[in-house]
Amino acid sequence: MLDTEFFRRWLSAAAAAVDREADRLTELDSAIGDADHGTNLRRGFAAVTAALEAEGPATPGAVLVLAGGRLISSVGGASGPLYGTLLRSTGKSLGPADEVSPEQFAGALREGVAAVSRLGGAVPGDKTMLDALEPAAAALAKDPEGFASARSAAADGALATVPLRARKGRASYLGERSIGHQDPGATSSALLVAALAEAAVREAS
Amino acid sequence: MLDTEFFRRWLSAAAAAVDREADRLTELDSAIGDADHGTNLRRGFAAVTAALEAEGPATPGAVLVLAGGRLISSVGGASGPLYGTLLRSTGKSLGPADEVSPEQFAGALREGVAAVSRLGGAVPGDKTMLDALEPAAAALAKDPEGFASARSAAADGALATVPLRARKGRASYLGERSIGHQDPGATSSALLVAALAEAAVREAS
Amino acid sequence: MLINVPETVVPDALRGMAAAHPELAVDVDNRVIVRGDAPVAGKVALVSGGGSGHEPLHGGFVGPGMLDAACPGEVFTSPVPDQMVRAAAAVDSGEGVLFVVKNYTGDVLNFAMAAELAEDEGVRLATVLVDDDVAVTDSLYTAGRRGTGATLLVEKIAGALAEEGAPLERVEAVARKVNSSSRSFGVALSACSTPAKGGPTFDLPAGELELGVGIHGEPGRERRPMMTSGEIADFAVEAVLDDLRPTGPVLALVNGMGATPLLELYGFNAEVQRVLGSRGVPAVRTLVGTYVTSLDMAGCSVTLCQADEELLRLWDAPVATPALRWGR
Amino acid sequence: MLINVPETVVPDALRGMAAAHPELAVDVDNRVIVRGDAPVAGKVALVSGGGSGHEPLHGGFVGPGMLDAACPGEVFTSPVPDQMVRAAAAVDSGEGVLFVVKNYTGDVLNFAMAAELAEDEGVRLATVLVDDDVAVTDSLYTAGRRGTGATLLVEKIAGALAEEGAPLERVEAVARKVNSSSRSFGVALSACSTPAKGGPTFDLPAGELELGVGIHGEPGRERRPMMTSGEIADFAVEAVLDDLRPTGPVLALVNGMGATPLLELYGFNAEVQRVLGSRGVPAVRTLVGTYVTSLDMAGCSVTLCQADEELLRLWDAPVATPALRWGR
Ligand SMILES: Nc1ncnc2c1ncn2[C@@H]1O[C@H](COP(=O)(O)OP(=O)(O)O)[C@@H](O)[C@H]1O
Ligand SMILES: Nc1ncnc2c1ncn2[C@@H]1O[C@H](COP(=O)(O)OP(=O)(O)O)[C@@H](O)[C@H]1O
Ligand SMILES: [Mg+2]
Ligand SMILES: [Mg+2]
Ligand SMILES: [Mg+2]
Ligand SMILES: [Mg+2]
Repeated sequence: MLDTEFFRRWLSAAAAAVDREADRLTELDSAIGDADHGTNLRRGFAAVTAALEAEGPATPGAVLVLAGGRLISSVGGASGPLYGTLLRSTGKSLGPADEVSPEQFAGALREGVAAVSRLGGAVPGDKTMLDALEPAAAALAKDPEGFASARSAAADGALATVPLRARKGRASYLGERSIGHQDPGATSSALLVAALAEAAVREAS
Repeated sequence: MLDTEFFRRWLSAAAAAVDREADRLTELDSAIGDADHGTNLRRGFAAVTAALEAEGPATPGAVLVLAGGRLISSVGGASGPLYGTLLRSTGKSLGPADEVSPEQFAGALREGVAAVSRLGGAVPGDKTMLDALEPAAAALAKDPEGFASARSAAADGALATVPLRARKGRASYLGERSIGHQDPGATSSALLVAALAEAAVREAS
Repeated sequence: MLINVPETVVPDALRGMAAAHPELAVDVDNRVIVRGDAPVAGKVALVSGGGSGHEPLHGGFVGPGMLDAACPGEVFTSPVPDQMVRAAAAVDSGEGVLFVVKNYTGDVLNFAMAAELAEDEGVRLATVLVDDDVAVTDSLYTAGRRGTGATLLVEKIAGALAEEGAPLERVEAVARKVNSSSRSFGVALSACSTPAKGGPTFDLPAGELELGVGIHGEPGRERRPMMTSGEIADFAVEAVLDDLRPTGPVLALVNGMGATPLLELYGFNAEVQRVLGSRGVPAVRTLVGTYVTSLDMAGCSVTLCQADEELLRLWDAPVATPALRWGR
Repeated sequence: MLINVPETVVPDALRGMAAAHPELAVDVDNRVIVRGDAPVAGKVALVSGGGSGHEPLHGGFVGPGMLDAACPGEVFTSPVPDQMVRAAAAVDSGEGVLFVVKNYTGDVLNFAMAAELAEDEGVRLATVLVDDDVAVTDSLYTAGRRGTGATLLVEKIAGALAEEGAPLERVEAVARKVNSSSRSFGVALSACSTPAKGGPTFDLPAGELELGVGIHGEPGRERRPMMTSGEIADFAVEAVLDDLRPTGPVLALVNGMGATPLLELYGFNAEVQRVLGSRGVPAVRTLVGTYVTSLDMAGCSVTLCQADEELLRLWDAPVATPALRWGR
């Protein structure tokens, strides 16, 4: 079972990863966007960390709903509402339970990813965060405890955005010139999924 | 004797020299000024050339007065009024004669240089055009037909501005930092005096 | 860069704006700039916002005859919903609020969330999207046209109608009309530097330019060897006219991207007017200046709006904001 | 650069200005920008001018309440006497003309020649020199202090008094008073590029700045490693205050050099106000913007003017020019 602590660990690992990789994310965003993705997420996850400290939400769902809300209130840009919705929607699907099974989480994450797709109107292949989130959610749907393979799926998905032409977000303005660059949002999504795997490993040990 | 043709030759050699060296003058002015001296003089001497063509002044004095007036009306900046005054004042001193002796010219040039000093309030050593004009005028005063030694005196004078600290014009704002650069106006003055020597050589031949 | 640390650029600017403009109410902590006399009884309120770095847009357009409030996000990052919810609450007189939103995924999403929340709190809300940038061509395969220079026209003209006391539906309608009558095209002669990145957002060698840029320091659609002012005007004006196909006179905004000297911008305007003249499209009003910017980017954009009597009357109506001020 | 060829930059800009400002009479060939309704009967006329590249100064300040005419020279080159003679003739109503001249050798000499010629033609003439730049320290060994930001204040305030119908002597006197009550200090974060040179006028590595620059792209008195906005404000405001030693409140101009984004400039203003506060010198009026520029130079300047009731009343008086507009 995955408890509240697991989700806190996830988000704290995510915050650390985003902080560590912020410059790289911004660099990627400067090639095909507006050079703020790293700064955006660093600010957002710092707010999440602070809120989790301050409010101490008691259930997995509450942790994710709180985190999503903080992202919405502190990030801005495209990624704020999208990542905010991802976490809020996933959290809402988890309901009020104190612990959730990996199967429940895999289902909830699918809901969350679907909500991102609905909100932003993007589908896999559009060169967005969905190109990392979708394969990760699909991997967990197949093997709910396979966090490591979810991580590889997300990482592969992020890498696979390189040859794509962007159809959503700022990068789409570049047309053909968006080809050959890795999408910053897919890259940060891969970090979030890797953080999940990290939280799972630490739990196992 | 120096006839009208001599003075036209002088100014046309000066115009050619300024045009050829404009970029260098601007470069010098960009080190300790505002990067326009070459452009200023090129514009001015082009106007002088056009006016001399169009109006065909008949005496040495008229040639210089017309040229000085055109410089005033077309150059602007510090160098426009100063060079304009140099030529106008020299020309006025020459009076209405059809030809002038080298002695008369040497005396008139001294007047012209003095007028520049009065107008701009600068004296030799201030790191201005006077550092080339003064020695040239002094050389001619000593040997009215010594155009070649006037040329060397002006060139030496221009070179000797390098270690000076500017006390007049824009370069003075730099204080100590004006040291180590050759004054653009002294450099263009050396070109004008060289053009005089050129005109004299061509006359002799 | 003339900053302290990248993290405080926006609140620092808001403090400085508050000091310079006692006629505005600047809430630094919550990042909302409000007309000092808001809410204005009987008046529909206009709220806009977007990432910072486009100044004077939007904060410089807050005041009588234009915006009631502006919500600045981080640099090039759309504001968060909380800001717009707070702004709407501060300016709503009961006549409703119009959100003027530039068409970027981030702005659209954040304003949409804010609209939902504000409506929940009982505010009558309408939203108009500005999407005037013709450089974005195939809207099926993109996030759609970007909102750029036309934003100023929408805010000025809808703001004037609101100031006259028109109801929300009419203010919304005129805003939509201005947007659908306007097109823009932008050119970058240099990249810009964001505080967070600390250097240029992309690499543009001297002697080259980017055609079809937006206002977020992103590269354009095409890089070319440097063109003259006249060639750029030909390209930009024709790109706009070919899409707008105006049937009458236009209102022109000749806009600097940030670092282009006014001297150059006026010279560029001469070329823009030449091209308009040669295409038989007179500019009955022309505004030249640095209004919708991309930090310290060198470059320019041209916005043309097909004008009619109503739009011209509202354009000419008094406005009193930090950056746009005339009449009265 | 957004230009055609360096040789036509100034006339190109004048054509573009004429197109954008039908309320002005722009003589492109003779390079004179005149208020459309000049000469104004019974009013002393103000004429200024200087090298181009400082826009909106001076042409953008022509209009009711400020200048009657401006004479733009080539880039960074003072205008020629013919321009000022023509301008004086165009604006003189018989009440006389005040020349507002920034203290540079070229401007001083050319305006002096023009004054002589205009007086010969029967114009009553007075000249006020603006020399507010405290970065130029030892006036015995220099051309004297440069005219920078205070020029805007002199033109605005003396222009307002002229608009009220005051005689030449009083207009001249208030102009002198503004100048003697004002000091400025400028900082460059980058060099600027002139069209003629086609590149930066000096070499300023990223990460360094020049303290005490003028507005002609010349280097300053001292190069230092980059400072924060707050540190620059400390340095600049203190340099000004230590020289001005005001005994009461001041009017502040926080000016961008050309390429500094308004976002940064407002942030800098917050720091300027902090320093003023800590020195017990309140700024009763603050103008923030890009007004007295050096082409595309990044940087800023601070001008402080010791204010009294008369100056504040005239500062607040209506002005209607392309770049400065309020009241009425
Ligand atoms: N419509 C969308 N659906 C899903 N993800 C999107 C969409 N638009 C943008 N993104 C993601 O957001 C990322 C950019 O985030 P960020 O840089 O923070 O916001 P912004 O683009 O507003 O500056 C992109 O790399 C992309 O992965
Ligand atoms: N007061 C002065 N007396 C004599 N020469 C001067 C004076 N001031 C400046 N100059 C000369 O003028 C030159 C600069 O000319 P120019 O660049 O054309 O004008 P500006 O300095 O107005 O840009 C200087 O190099 C100097 O030789
Ligand atoms: Mg981004
Ligand atoms: Mg010069
Ligand atoms: Mg962004
Ligand atoms: Mg000059």
